[in-house]
Amino acid sequence: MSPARHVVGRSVARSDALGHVTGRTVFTTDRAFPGLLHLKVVRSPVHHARIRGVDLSEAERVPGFVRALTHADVPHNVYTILGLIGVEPEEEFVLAVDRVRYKGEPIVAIVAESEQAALDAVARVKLDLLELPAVFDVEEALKPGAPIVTHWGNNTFMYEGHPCRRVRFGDVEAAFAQADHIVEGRYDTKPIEHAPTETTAAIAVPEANGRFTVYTNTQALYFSLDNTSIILQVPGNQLHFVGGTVGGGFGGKVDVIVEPLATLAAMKTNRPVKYAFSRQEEMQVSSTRSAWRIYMKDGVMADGRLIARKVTSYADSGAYSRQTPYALTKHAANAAGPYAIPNVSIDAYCVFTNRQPTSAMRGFGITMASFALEVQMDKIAEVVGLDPWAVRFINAYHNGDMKPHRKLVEDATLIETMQAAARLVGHELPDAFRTMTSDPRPDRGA
Amino acid sequence: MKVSGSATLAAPPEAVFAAICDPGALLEVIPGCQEIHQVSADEYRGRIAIRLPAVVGTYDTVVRLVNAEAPTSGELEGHLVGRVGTIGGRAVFHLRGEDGGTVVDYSGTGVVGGPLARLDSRFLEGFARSLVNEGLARLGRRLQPAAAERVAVR
Amino acid sequence: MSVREYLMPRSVPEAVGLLERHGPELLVMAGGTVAMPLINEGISLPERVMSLRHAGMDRVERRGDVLAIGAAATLSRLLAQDAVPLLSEAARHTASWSIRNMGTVGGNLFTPPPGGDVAVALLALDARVRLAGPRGERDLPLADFFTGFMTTVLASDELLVEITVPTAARETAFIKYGRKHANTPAVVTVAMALERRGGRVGVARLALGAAGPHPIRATNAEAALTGAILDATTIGRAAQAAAAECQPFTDGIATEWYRRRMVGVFVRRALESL
Amino acid sequence: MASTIVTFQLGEREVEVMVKPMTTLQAVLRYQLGQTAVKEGCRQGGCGSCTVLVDGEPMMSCLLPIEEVAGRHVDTLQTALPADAADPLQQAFIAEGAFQCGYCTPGMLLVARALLDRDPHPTRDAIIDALAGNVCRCTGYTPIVAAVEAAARARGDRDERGR
Repeated sequence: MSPARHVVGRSVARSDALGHVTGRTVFTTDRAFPGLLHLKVVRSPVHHARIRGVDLSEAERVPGFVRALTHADVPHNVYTILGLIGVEPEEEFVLAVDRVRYKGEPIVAIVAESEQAALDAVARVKLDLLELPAVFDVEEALKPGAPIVTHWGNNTFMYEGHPCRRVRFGDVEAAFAQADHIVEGRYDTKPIEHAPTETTAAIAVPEANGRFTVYTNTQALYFSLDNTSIILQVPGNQLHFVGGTVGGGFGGKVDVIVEPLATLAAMKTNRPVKYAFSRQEEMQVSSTRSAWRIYMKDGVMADGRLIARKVTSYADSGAYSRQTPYALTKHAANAAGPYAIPNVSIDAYCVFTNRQPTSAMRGFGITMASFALEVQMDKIAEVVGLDPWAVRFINAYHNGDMKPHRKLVEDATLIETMQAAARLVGHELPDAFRTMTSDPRPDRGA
Repeated sequence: MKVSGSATLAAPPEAVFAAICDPGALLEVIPGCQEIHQVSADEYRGRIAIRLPAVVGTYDTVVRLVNAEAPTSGELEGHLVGRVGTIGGRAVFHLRGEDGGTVVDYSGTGVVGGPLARLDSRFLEGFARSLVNEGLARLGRRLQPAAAERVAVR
Repeated sequence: MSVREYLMPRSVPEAVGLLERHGPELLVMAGGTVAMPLINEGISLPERVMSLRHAGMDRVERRGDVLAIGAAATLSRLLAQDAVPLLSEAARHTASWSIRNMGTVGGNLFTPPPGGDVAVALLALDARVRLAGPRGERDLPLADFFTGFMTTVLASDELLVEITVPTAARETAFIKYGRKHANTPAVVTVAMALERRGGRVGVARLALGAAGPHPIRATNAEAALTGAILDATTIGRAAQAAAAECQPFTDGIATEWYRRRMVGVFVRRALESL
Repeated sequence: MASTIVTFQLGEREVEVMVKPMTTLQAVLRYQLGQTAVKEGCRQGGCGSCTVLVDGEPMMSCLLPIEEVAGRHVDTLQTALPADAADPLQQAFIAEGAFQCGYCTPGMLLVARALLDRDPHPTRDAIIDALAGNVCRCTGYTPIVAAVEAAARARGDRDERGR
């Protein structure tokens, strides 16, 4: 290896550092185009309503108004984010048809000569809405008689015919009967907005060769291209997506919300079109991390061994799926934690409510499980009267263990990580834990 | 949008009820009311100027008194249309005499449309409650000028 | 309709005249820290906007035994003055450097809770406000200025032009408790000004922010202090009274329950700091 | 609707712009004068990414109608600090890794510059107070504060050498 490649242990300036400290880094909306049009969206002012009418007549008279886009203008009017990874059903409309399911859901897009003209026209669109009862709590949404958010008749995502993602391993009820202690907990978390400093934005530019160049700050360039291609029903080779520096994403810029409409507007007007979220849109309309409610019940022996764990989790997907059904699958695979528990039962529900849709954010599905299960570990330590470190070493999984969702543990590092952490914080570990390794357990040899 | 509250006015229920049905009185007691006229037995049209901090506008207003049970209760149905949005709603009020005065209990719900709907609902509800309370305080002063300080608004 | 006209009157009478001419649809703006965000978002859609920055109302000066603060004086100017230390302290804990360079003292009186920290300090200092309109001027105590949440006694054709504060020295304390170190809405704000005579509290002023529909005086707590010796018992009684009489609310910053308890805690700490 | 003409000083040069009434300084700088170092994080005065210096004082350009800067001196990152990043402040930001996405960096640098111009050796608390109006979602602020401290030290060293 050449000396120039030796970077481990050294500070290396980022490749984009010079641009950042001189203001020369080009972000999506820093680009200027002659004749640029601005797109703004008319959004639902209520959480749940039937759309009885949309009156554009006054908006059309605003000086600078160019055109409006409604659901009828969108060739394939459904987001296909999950479809791209083979998950059905597709249910979120690009522009609402006859119903809105969350406050802020897009109904009409307005394209105008200036941003102010677009805002003025948006203010003049008259909506005739019949407000419907709304539901905002995951368990309320599952009760009989709750307002139904989805088009398929209940408020959960269906996993192969089941209303939840399930894991069954051993026999939890039998194990609870044998356990010395039962430790239970309920854990609630709130939605979290990624709040990137740069808001979500795209500029679509028609080119002379009939293609469209789309400048976007998406975190998932080809995801965005594929989605746009399907929604607009144009071959992917007509779209040239240009990404680059993203002004903060954290998972919040993978949802493909602005590119399809910006590109459609550019196609309809044959002019460059910019669709950038305002800060309010970024906070209230872009996806957040889901709110979660997690119930855990653990069966524990007096020596600290966890022999059973039952988890019932509800993730609030908001009004639409986006990537949250996938979060529940990840959650179900991780809710037992990095611990070897012989009996596990997990029911993980992806629940629809009339809240802002939720989606990806840094370890979504797993971080909330970790929060709940690590608090459980501390509670267990308290109940059995052991050091919290001890409870974790005693239950830590080893290579060769079988995880509840039937994957063999292959690269366990929990024990070694805890040993390193103990050294860093100056915590003395007993010899048994200090010398423990993640190697396969001798009693579980081939 | 939901607003409810209660106020005590220093006048008997009959006088309070009559004032609520009197356009002249309403012009004086609705904060920001620029004009109001009666178009039928139970319908009023007018113009109200609202100055929220930084959000200004005048609203063409239609108010109907429905289910009136003088002098104990009534229901107001209203619609305001302005440049920065629309507000449509209903409010129920109950009057009961107490120590020569009147206790007014009110509760209303409204649907806000247009740009105004993008304001935090806490601001709109708080502001609406302020306006109703101020209006009732003014009504109290109008009905019983000498006892203005007895008006207690909760 | 986009903004047609941005008016920049050069004097108070000119500003009053413009307001009278254009009526209640004229958006009056001082530092722009409240109005501009709403205009940028397309929530406020004014046709005409009047700036108060050039109308000769931006000075902070001593006038006899009062500090006269122009309604359009920036919060940075308030921070820089030293005639009334409590006001510098309040300004220091309001917003951020850039916003203090723009936001005004007058504008702060129109900022709804949990904003409006300077107004809380002004209330504790027995400030008065001067209003100008086509019928002339009037001067009233700040305590009588607020009528409700985002409502004041200001008539639709009047402008707030000046705030005056006595410069007489009092024992003062200001605590803003927020979720962040700086630039944050208040969980609660406490401002107080006391005078002690012969070991007993003579005059007590205790104002609270984010504890009512507008900055409020905790008059029961003031009564508990007046005439008493400022010992642990008195302090406890005043803190309890303030917590009982305040009218806090729930928002994204804190719950009503939490705010009420924090009023008690911070009134106690403010009194203990004297 | 009549346009309005405003003249002001941008860095070293005098500029004249013709825009609709009440266009923000931010929009004028970004879309007419090529000052894209002025960012657009919130347009509510809440993030500080659009910070400019007006007569040396930091302000949020998203909250300033263009009419308000007539005859005044405006600096952006592009006019206030060198394009080759030779300023110790820029060097300190690079050395400390005081950014990830970079969107807040122009605002942070301008506030830091205004602070160091007033107070060449600020305390850590003074630095935190000065930067409190500027939001960063990536770094957790620690390296930014460290960079300003380092820049102040570097400046001090230079002052020493100059004597």
